[in-house]
Amino acid sequence: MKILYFAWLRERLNRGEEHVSPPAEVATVSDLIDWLAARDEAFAHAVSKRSLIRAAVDARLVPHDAPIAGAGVVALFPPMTGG
Amino acid sequence: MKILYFAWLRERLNRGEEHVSPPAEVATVSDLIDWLAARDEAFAHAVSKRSLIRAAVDARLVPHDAPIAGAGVVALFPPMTGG
Amino acid sequence: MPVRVTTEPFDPGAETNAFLAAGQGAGAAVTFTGVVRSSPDDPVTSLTLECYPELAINQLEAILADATARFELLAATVIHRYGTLAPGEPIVQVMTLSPHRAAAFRGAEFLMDYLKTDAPFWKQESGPNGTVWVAPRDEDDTAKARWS
Amino acid sequence: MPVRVTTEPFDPGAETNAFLAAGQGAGAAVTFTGVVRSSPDDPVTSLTLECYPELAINQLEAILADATARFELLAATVIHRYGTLAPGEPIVQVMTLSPHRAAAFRGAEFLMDYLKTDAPFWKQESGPNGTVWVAPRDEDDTAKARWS
Repeated sequence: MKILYFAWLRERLNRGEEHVSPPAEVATVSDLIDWLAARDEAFAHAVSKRSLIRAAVDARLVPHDAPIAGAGVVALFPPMTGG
Repeated sequence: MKILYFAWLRERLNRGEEHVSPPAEVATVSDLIDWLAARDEAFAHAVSKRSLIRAAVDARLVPHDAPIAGAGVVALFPPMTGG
Repeated sequence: MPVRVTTEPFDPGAETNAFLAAGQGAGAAVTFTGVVRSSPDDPVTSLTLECYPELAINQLEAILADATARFELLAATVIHRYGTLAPGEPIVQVMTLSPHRAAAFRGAEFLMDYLKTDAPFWKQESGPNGTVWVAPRDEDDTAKARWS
Repeated sequence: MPVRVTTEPFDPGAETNAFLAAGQGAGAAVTFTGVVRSSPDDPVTSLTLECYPELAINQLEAILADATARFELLAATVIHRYGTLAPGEPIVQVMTLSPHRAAAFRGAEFLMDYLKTDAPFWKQESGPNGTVWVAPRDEDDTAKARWS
């Protein structure tokens, strides 16, 4: 599974993407964030305010309770500021 | 004093402008319309619904009770449909 | 020239670009373009606009000054054609510039609502059944009334 | 192409003209153009937009479909740039076409309100004091909320 990071989340993690293989019990976006945070203190710190983290699964915007089973790409990013 | 007519008022009167010399007691736009109507049956008929007549004095939109003393040009026309 | 009343065709995109070029540093620009409408249900072969140019310029300048003050616009322009136009041809264009998009949108709508009822143009539509003066629409009075 | 997400500059007026040319017979077109803002009080030397293009295209297509249905638009287009832009350069343009001006205005505002909060772009402003990520504005959430 490929994870993408954007904007200040990308900067704080110092990477735009990574490949991870979470175990099967990591079922939702929320679970994935918890699992990534448990592995990496910098990540845990960057996502400590969960309400500031948005997610997309396979280029579809999803809520944190969305399933990630079978997902190829999960993206995590701050609130969008386009336009 | 020059009088201008526009749109269907111009068409119904069969003229776009005319020069008139109303007497001094013709003090307002409303007086002028009455005075013109008294002279000309076609005019009286065309302006019979007064709420459909708009007026400008010297290229300024005015209400019917506006004075016309000293005016060079009075314009009479139907509701505007621009844009 | 923020008010232009003309029988000459104008190029909507070129006008927008000139307007934007003059407003470097502002964030939000809105352009409204009204074109001669024609549809299979209601075919129009041409639209003729009659105009009283001196009054049109006075009225449009007053409407622009009002909009500019009310919405704190950085710039605003109105272009209005008259004469005989073919379907698809631009009749009117208003452009507004503001630091914020809400003001730019409000300003452009205000200008259109006012000029529909307060600018001395009269439309005459020609189609397969003849030529008729376009009647004023109650909606246009309603649209204008919401600003007061 | 009703959605375009690109690092290439675009020409606002040329886009408006192409949009109008495709919509002959409709009465009302609105173009909103957002440009990189800079002012003496708040000088910006450049604006960099980060983007997740695949998601941006999906989101913008969904927003366009929603606007088109909701306001019965005849056509609608969104162009959004990313990369590094100078003050005065166009960032975003939305265009709407409708038989009626109110729908064209409403549609363009709806598109702007939604894309401000729902399209995956992130702005970073550079000025004399350094480079900062632009914070989301509460007003943008408020603006979006009024449509629901």
